[in-house]
Amino acid sequence: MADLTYRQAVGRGIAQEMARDPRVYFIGEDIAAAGGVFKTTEGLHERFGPDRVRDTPISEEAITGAVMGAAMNGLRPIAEIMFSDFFATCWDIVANQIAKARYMTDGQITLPLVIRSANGGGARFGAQHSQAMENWAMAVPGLKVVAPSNPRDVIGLLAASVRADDPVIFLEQKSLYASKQDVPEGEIVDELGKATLAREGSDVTVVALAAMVPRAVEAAEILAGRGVDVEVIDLRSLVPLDMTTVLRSVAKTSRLVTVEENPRLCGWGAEVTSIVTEEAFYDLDAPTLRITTPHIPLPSADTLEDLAMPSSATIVTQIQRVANG
Amino acid sequence: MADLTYRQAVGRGIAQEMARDPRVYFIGEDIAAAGGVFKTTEGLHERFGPDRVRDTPISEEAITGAVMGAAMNGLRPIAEIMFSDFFATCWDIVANQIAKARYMTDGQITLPLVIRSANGGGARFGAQHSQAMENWAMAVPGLKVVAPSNPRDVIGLLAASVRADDPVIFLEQKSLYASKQDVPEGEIVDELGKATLAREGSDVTVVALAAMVPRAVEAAEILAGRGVDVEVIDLRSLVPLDMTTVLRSVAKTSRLVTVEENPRLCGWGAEVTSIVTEEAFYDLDAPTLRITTPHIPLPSADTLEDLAMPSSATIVTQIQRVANG
Amino acid sequence: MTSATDSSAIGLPVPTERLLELYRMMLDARLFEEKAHKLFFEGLVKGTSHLALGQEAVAAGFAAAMRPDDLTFCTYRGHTHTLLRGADMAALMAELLGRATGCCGGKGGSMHLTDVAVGAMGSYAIVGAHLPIATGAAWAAQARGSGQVVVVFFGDGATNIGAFHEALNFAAVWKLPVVFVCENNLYMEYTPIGSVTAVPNPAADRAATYGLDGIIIDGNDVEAVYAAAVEALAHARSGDGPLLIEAKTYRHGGHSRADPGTYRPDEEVKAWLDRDPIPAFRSRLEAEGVESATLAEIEAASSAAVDAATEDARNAPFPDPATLETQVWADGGSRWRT
Amino acid sequence: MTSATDSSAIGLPVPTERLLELYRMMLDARLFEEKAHKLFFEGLVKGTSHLALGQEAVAAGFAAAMRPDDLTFCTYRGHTHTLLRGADMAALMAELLGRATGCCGGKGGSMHLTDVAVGAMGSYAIVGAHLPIATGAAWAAQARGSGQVVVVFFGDGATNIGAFHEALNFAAVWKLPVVFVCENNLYMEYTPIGSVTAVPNPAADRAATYGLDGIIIDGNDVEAVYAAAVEALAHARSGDGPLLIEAKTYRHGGHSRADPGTYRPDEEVKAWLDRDPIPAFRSRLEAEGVESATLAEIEAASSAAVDAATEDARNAPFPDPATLETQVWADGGSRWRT
Ligand SMILES: Cc1ncc(C[n+]2csc(CCOP(=O)(O)OP(=O)(O)O)c2C)c(N)n1
Ligand SMILES: Cc1ncc(C[n+]2csc(CCOP(=O)(O)OP(=O)(O)O)c2C)c(N)n1
Ligand SMILES: [Mg+2]
Ligand SMILES: [Mg+2]
Repeated sequence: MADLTYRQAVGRGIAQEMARDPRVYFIGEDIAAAGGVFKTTEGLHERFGPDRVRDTPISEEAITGAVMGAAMNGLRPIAEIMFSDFFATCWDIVANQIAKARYMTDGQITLPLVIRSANGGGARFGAQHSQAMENWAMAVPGLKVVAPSNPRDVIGLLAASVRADDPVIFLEQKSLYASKQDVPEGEIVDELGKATLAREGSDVTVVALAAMVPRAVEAAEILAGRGVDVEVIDLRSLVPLDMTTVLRSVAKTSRLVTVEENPRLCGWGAEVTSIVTEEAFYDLDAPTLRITTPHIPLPSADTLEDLAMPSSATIVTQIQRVANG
Repeated sequence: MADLTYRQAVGRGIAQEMARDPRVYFIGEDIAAAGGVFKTTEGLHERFGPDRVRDTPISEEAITGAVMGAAMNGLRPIAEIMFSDFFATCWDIVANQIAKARYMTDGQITLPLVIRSANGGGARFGAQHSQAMENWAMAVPGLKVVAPSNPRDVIGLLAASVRADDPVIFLEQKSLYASKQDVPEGEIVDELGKATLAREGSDVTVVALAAMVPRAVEAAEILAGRGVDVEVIDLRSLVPLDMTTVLRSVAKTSRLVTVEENPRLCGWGAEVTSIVTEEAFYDLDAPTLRITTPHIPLPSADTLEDLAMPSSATIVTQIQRVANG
Repeated sequence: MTSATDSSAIGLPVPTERLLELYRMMLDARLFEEKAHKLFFEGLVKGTSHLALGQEAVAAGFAAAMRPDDLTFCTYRGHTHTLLRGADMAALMAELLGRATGCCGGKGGSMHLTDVAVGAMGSYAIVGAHLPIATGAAWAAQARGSGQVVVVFFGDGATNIGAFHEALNFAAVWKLPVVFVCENNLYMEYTPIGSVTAVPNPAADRAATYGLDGIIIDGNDVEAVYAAAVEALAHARSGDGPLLIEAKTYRHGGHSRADPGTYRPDEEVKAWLDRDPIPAFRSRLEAEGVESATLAEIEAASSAAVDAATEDARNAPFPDPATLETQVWADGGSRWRT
Repeated sequence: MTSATDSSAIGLPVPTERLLELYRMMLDARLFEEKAHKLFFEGLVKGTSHLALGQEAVAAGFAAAMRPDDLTFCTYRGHTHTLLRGADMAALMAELLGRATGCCGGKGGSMHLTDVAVGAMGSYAIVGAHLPIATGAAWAAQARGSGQVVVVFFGDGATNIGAFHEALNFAAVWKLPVVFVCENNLYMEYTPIGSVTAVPNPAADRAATYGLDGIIIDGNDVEAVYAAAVEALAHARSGDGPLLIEAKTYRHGGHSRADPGTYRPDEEVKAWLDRDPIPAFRSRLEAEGVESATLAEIEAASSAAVDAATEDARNAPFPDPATLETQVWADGGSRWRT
């Protein structure tokens, strides 16, 4: 076991896969010589050489186009989009090309590629470097969407993403980069579409993702002291979406709360909630509840940004409404 | 009154606003001399001259950037993005710049602009020219999203959009362009955020948008013959979202069905459903139901495309499940 | 501006056999698309179709010069490019008609013809988007040392979109084996390219921005195209990096579907129809001594092939409804939940 | 390559008063940013900040040449550009500190300084995105006949993104009154621009692609910048269309935050520090006979202004939590439902 940061786990995950499979290449802005602006990819350039780990121009369409074309022609590439906000600059390649190529060609084209990106708020970077856009990706048929909440899962899910034969949008939550965990040595490989129980409980089901998982767990611990036993589900991937785990939990608790970092409208929380109210309506004993960032761009000032994103304190307050409902 | 197609209504709506306000300019690809690839804008170039109605290069970032910058400097411009799929090529300008400018500057920048586009399927154009992307726009804080279902509303809502001081994504449903309606002469101006009852009913609330409205009404007529009295709500705009009308209807019917053209995950139907199950849980007597296109890119073949999109027949079958539930 | 046509470099004169092959290719493309046009008006080709009638020499010249493992990327105006790489004609026709036997099972349609088995890596319907993708395929060729060259075709209008710029710079900096071929047919949909472009030659005049030579060729002269293609492929294959070629050509008809193309001046249309690449090349072949009977044989064969493909497609079944939800994912299905 | 500096055209020699103004502007910018840097390490400037230390001559030269109603668009590295258009220093400093009195009420932060009242139309943090937007503002100026010119600043790295290409072509074709100013400081974040760009001068070598002249200026010589700016503004204002200017310069520090910039060769850093635009210009002013006392007075005033602004900002309140949900819409609120 070694104490590993989420940031370091990214580098270890990429290295694990590059060492295993010579078809894995990695490109992006400042990811090679400089080791990445979040220092996630330090040492990869030295270890795997300048051909397999390569800096690009500031050309997000060229970067995402490059991994798409390369995946069509024998590589299993990884690209970094530095901040997930920049997906907007290459959304055509991601949403119209990568996501649709297999279907449009009836399976002739297979795209084993991963696009990693630093997602979400909390760093006081303002509205153009902070948004959580997991719901953008989830809304596009043909993309798998992964968002780990801890260092171990970064490695396991990154490995699963690289090994998947489908395009994966892999979102690393910025606010988690400094978080630490004891992670076993050796290869770690997970499966996509398997949620985990971050905390078992019997009174309320709380479904969370990425940075919202530790906050939900913290809230659950507080609520435990107040007699509310919360089950926290870490979704880990949005596509595939592990509804089996969610529905099983709701059958037990009869109460559903989702905690999303993304802005209010059309988030994954709405999707999960709607599936539950369609398929498990009679299991529910109280109104469903979605906790999200308000439907606003994120502000830069620290005091405002902290107010915007769901905190463990707001999660506690909100859950109490449902638990007593 | 005159019989007007949805297609013609677009041109009439633009003309109404351009004649009224000299600050209204209109740009896009092939919209001027050629009158638009869907023939929606015929005659505007002749009537308002080459300065106010102008063809652009194939440069969607330049087009959307142009209307943003122009709106910052005294115009009230309209841009056409020929097919809504192409929003992906300028999503950064739309979602990161236009949507966020006012908030980031704390109100210093006002963007009275409209971006119109032909949205949705049914024309056998395949996955890159057919998607319904209203949920993409709805998910981005700072964008208003309008999608009329009939010629009269095209004019009224377009006028409201042009007169709004906020950026509006105005989606014209491709499959409705040929539809006709008797429309009164003279100025028509509506308000954004006002849903209408396309059909009154007491047994089930069906919420629909754009091309799904006539299909839902057709389904309702069939169901009326089977003893199910369906209320059909035409949302007309997703932002602002008229939840007052929806909640009032659900209070009456106790049953909620949404009919969306967009693919399954994270659509507006999930949003509306989640709001209802949070705020009107105890009004509901049956599971909620979302009818959508499956979570797939749209196929080109006519037989497959027809199967993919919600038809009045599938709406009938699905609603019956809830009505009897 | 330099010319890519250096006859000595490619061992000109081109052998007669190859010339006849070029003739056959152009004819196949021409007759295939004329038939597609007819079927569109019969209501059998649904949605839309963008014909390259008049532009066949570009597709033929390049396809003839390519190695079987080289890769082609083209646009919605891609029937010809896909066909001439060797895709099965009946499968293409069936795709236009939305049939189960279509090359994409009916899911792609006219704008998305693809046949990966012959290196036709797809027809892309968002202007310019395939340039970065083709660049990526060339990167993989370089990385794997496969010796493949990627050829990507696009229109004049595509030169004003951002993806063009990003792809060209990227390919140039990484010295990737990709040949960018702009088919300048003077129009975007209905708007003349000259009215919205800052330079007269939308591709060639921009080559210097990427440290490349601006190459202009006569896109209606199939021999010139072939010669340029041979040279460009050799250049790219040898590791000398990308090339940007602007082929001047013209589409005989409108942009798509039922567009009659009336926005174009009559004299312009006439002048270009007079330069139709097929009769011009036919005359040249005759002048060079090819027997009329040989040509007539090719013509008959092309015509018969198109008829057979059409018959096949007309009789093909519609897609099994179950296929609606297949092939979103590599496991063949479309399930997004577990 | 032509030079924009034609001294006769702008009535050189520049009057001393204007020269002193340029000196003051550069000093204000320098001292403001040095203070911001200090406050970042004190933990008072949150998140990030991108300093233009060393690049002040570009911002000063242009700002001094602009008309009050002209419009500036800049990047996340935009403190200096915004300040020198006349934004209130205390409001900028407060914005960096996330305070209620910030120019954007704390919502923008370092990367989004904006003061519309003085024509500072925003700092944009997505590379290249503001080029099309600035182009649009120039379109409105043309349409309204306002006589305004738009000046848009961007880095060398921005020349490889699609938006650059689209904006330049669009502005050129419509002959819009916009001056594109590339501040080539040799680096993107940590990667040298030369390693990812197909031409040596990333902006100037691309001008021909838009039918423009490639103009290179010494971005560390404030007089040269000012002269080029006067000429460029006159050109654009007279309806002759856009210009693309590449100013060669260098950032003294790292890219952002705590980056020490160690990826840069020592000799390179040293050579450019020796060419610091401020002491160089000070010496020139002294050589031209400006009294030391006059300069010292300016220096003291700048320093006092920065101190006062800092004090102000430090003491300013944090934003009212209620403002979190204001100003999404023109009605001042953020309600998305009715
Ligand atoms: C990004 C984008 N914008 C607009 C369109 C609509 N469109 C399809 S073809 C076309 C014209 C393209 O012209 P050109 O590149 O010259 O190719 P050609 O059709 O002449 O072969 C346009 C505007 C599109 N498909 N993609
Ligand atoms: C589209 C996009 N890609 C990447 C980034 C991250 N990024 C911010 S600044 C920067 C370097 C920009 O370099 P340059 O244009 O030379 O400007 P400079 O920072 O040197 O002033 C990068 C890559 C971004 N903000 N936007
Ligand atoms: Mg063309
Ligand atoms: Mg730079």
